Amino acid sequence: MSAASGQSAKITYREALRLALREALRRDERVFLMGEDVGRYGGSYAVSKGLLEEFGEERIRDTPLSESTFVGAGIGAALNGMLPIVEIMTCNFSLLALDQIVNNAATMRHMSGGQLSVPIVIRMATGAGRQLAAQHSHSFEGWYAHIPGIRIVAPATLEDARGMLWTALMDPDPVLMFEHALLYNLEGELAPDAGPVDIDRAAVRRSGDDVTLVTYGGSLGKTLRAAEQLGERGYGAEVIDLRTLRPLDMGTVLASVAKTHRMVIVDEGWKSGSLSAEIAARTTEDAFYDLDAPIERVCGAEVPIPYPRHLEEAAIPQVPGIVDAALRTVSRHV
Amino acid sequence: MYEFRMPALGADMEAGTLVEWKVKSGDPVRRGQVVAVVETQKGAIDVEIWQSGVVERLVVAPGMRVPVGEVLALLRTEGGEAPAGVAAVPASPAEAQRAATAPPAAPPSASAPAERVLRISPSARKRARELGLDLATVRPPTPDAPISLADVERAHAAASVRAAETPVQAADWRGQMRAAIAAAMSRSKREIPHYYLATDIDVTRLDAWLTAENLKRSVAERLLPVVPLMKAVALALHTVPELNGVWTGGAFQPSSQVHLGMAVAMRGGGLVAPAIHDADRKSLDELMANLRDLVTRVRGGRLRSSEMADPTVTLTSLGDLGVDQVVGVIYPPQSAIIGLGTVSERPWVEHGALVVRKVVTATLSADHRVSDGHRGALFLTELRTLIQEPEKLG
Amino acid sequence: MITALTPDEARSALLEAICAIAPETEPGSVLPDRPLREQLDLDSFDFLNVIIRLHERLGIDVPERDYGELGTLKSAVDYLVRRTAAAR
Amino acid sequence: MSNATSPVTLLKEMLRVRRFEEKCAELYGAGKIRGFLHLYIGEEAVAVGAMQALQPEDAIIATYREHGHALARGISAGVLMAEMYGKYEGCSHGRGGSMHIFDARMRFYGGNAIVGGGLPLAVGFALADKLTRRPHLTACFFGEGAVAEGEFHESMNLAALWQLPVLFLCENNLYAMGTALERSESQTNLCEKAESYRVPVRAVDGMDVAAVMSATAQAAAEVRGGGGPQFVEFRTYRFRAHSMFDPELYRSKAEVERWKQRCPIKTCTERMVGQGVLDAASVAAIEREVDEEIAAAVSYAESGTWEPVENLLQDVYTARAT
Repeated sequence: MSAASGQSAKITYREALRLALREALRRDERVFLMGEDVGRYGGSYAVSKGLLEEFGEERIRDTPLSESTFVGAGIGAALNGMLPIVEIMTCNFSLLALDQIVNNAATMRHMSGGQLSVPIVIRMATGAGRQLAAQHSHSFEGWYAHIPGIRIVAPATLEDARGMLWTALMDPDPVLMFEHALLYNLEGELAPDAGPVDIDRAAVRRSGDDVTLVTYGGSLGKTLRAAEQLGERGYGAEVIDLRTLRPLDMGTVLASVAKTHRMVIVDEGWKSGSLSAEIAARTTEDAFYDLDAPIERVCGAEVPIPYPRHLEEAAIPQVPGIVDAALRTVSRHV
Repeated sequence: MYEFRMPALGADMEAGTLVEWKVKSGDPVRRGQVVAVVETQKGAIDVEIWQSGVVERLVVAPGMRVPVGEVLALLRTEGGEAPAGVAAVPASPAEAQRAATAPPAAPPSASAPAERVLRISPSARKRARELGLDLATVRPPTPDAPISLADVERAHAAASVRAAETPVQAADWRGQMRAAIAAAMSRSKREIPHYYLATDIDVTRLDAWLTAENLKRSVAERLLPVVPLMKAVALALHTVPELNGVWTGGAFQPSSQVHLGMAVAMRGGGLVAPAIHDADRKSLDELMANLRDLVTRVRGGRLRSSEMADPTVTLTSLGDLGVDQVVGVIYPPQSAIIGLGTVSERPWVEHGALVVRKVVTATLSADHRVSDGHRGALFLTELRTLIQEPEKLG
Repeated sequence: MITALTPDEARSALLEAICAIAPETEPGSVLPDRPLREQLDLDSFDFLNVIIRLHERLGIDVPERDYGELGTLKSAVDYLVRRTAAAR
Repeated sequence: MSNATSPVTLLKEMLRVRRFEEKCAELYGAGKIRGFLHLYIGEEAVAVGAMQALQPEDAIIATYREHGHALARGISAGVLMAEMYGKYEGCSHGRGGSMHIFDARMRFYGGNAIVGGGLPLAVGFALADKLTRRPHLTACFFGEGAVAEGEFHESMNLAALWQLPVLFLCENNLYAMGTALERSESQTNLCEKAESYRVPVRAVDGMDVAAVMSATAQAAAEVRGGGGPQFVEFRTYRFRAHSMFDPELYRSKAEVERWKQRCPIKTCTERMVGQGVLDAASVAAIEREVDEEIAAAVSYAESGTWEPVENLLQDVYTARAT
């Protein structure tokens, strides 16, 4: 990044994350990064490439394949005054650390009557789309969003990839950051002065009057493409990027629904007992009389993600499905 | 010839930069030999070739970034012919599937129960409550569709129009109008003590200004002479408010707004005087557009009764037919009617000399209960003054 | 785009415009030499609407000073033929 | 298969694995195989040698680097290749791909892509056999990286505590993805870890197919004899990167070259040629046979079918008669 030039530069999502890591490591001595292959290997998604050389083994720590322990160790270090960033290779492996996240990180403040803080950030890749089959492709962010005591964020843009980490580290509570694996190659312009961003508010990525499309993370791009196609057919679609999945910024969602009266939720996670179910439920609780059509959900099919490309594509939200769902909400022929 | 292509080294690799060739043109290569180094997001990776042969040509130079599947080099194979190797990324099977499969038929809707519960969207229900609209009167576009917000809005708009537009049967139309005119005029002559004033007004300047103005305009934008006269009448009424308002409950109620009733003859007999609202505040173009719309609809028999309800004063112009002057009968409950005759060239004395001028005769019939002749004369004088400066009527 | 009109074409264009404004008009019964406005009960608005319609259909802009030439059916047809021929 | 497996057969089996995977690497570059592809090249002696000690009734649980084990177990190259493609003719109907090879008839139970995930399963398999008094064992392959997971320790403990017939087969290729053993283990002697749970151990040169076969056979005999679990460590090396998308920043090319000199196929061939068991012509004949088998496997996969999208939701639950 040539900040001196004042020009915005081409950058990938992966590089934006790396900038954020570098900034955090430089700004505060308490920050360190640990996880499987984050050092010598350069990160399984190459996010931390080069950081070992810059910051050394003390602060860029390769761990054994011991998810429960290194996540738990991060929580312990956070309790004891550090600001750890823990990378779990994919959210599928985070299940091995579920006990530490749910039973320790999420509960410490409450169990101690407010005495303790756990200022940890746990980053992990999520999502399907690379034919990695049923043990490497799932989206568990909605699951974690079930848990009180942790904050869940999902950067979907370069600005958020660059800006969410520091804000998350400054949050005294544990923050889980879900990075959709297909976003790492996302490339675009980023202002040289891009910096920390809020992790409280949803963002309206496109405005429209006819239907609200609510999404986040890896589905944002597909949803924006669907909105374009709806625009070509004469329907104004408003696209909301949730950004933070817990706590949900329902104010932004409900304000949009009050305008459009129609809603489609796009989420790669499964429907049953999900984030999309939660958003739909809260909308009917708080904005029932604004709705002019049943809420539609475009979600992962209720199946472990299969390996073949055509089946994987059919198992997760795609642009035509989003367009069709939105058309059902605006059509009077239900 | 065998085409050595940029391999896909990872599921998310889209392109790579060729860093180095480990072979050169003319070199023999073995299957499995590392022939190039490619830089990826994850770093430099040695790339092997899966065909033995002799390098014919290196297609891509080091430093170039090329997408997966692009030819990097050409290889001469021993047998001459390259084996029918696997070369290209297959078309997406999902696409093939999509092409081959028709979109699934919509699931059959549950058989309709004998008595349907009205299906209404929540926002439609809320809006109907706000509007006081009976949802039983709202029809969705198809019988099995639920009632939407748009259906409610549409039903509301239609109901408003129906309320305003009491449909009149064509056969009764003239008879009813005749009866209404008879009743109104009889009442006027019975109840309203009229007084009458008349004056001739030189409109030469107005005529010249209008001609010049219309020359600049296309056909559809031209102004008729009555339009600046309307504006002048509306403005002159500010001077004598007793002429603009309604007699109601035994007293006159002046109106702060000038709703100028325009007497328009129906084709084949009959008369209506619909209002042009706020005539004093409208530009000439707006007045022309309003008037044209009204007249067109009156003469086409498509006027809404609501438009006739609330004039505060009336203007009648019979200039088209060459009459010199018209002395009107006041429309109750108004208190005045202004009449304009034909604009014609007349002998005119000016500064002791006889000249020819374009002249119109303006009359005022007014309610003596509300005003008297002096006030009426003030109005006509103001009207004359205003007409002398047509450019200010804009 | 103005195209030259024959007298028949001019007559039918004019009568079409008049009938649109005054629907009760019987085209066959319009007398060629009697003033149109009297015969057909056209007021100045009707007349203006006829002029506007002719402009829309034929592209002919009749200036105010020529309104007198459209007094009767015959003179109006002559006028339209002349105007469109001139435009050729 | 039995202990009487001839050296020539062992060589051919290793060659099958090697050529199959080389073809996979080529097909991956061409976009025919997608997802992750973890190759076993260099480690063939372990799967091939160990598999000779197992009976058809024994259960096998492996990792995501399991093509060699599947081939050595007897799953046909064509069915395996079809699975690599994601075709319906694959052993898992294409649903699993490279990392999830399952063939219940062969008692081959994956194909587990979570490191350490297979070890508790193996304990359960053995428990079931013990409870039903079946004389079988369960062979569990895993890499040395899994030793860092809690599952390793918990499984080792439980299998020993309950004296279950598990054959723990640790493929120590020195790198857990990109992390060297000494960078992830305080105690790099893996046998000592197993011994601490009172599981008998053996450490073997994993580049020598005959040694692998012999050590595994001895350990298997102990298990079958009712002596509880056994742990065998095979010291081996993968010649290729962890997966296709790995620039190998964590190890030197010289180190890789040193290990390549110990290529199990190369040393096995040289030994047999030296002993006069094989000559150049017979080696070429084996190569030809293997090449033909692999070519046929590719044709089989190429001509396979894509499962219709309408089937997407199948095999999530047991199909029920309607």
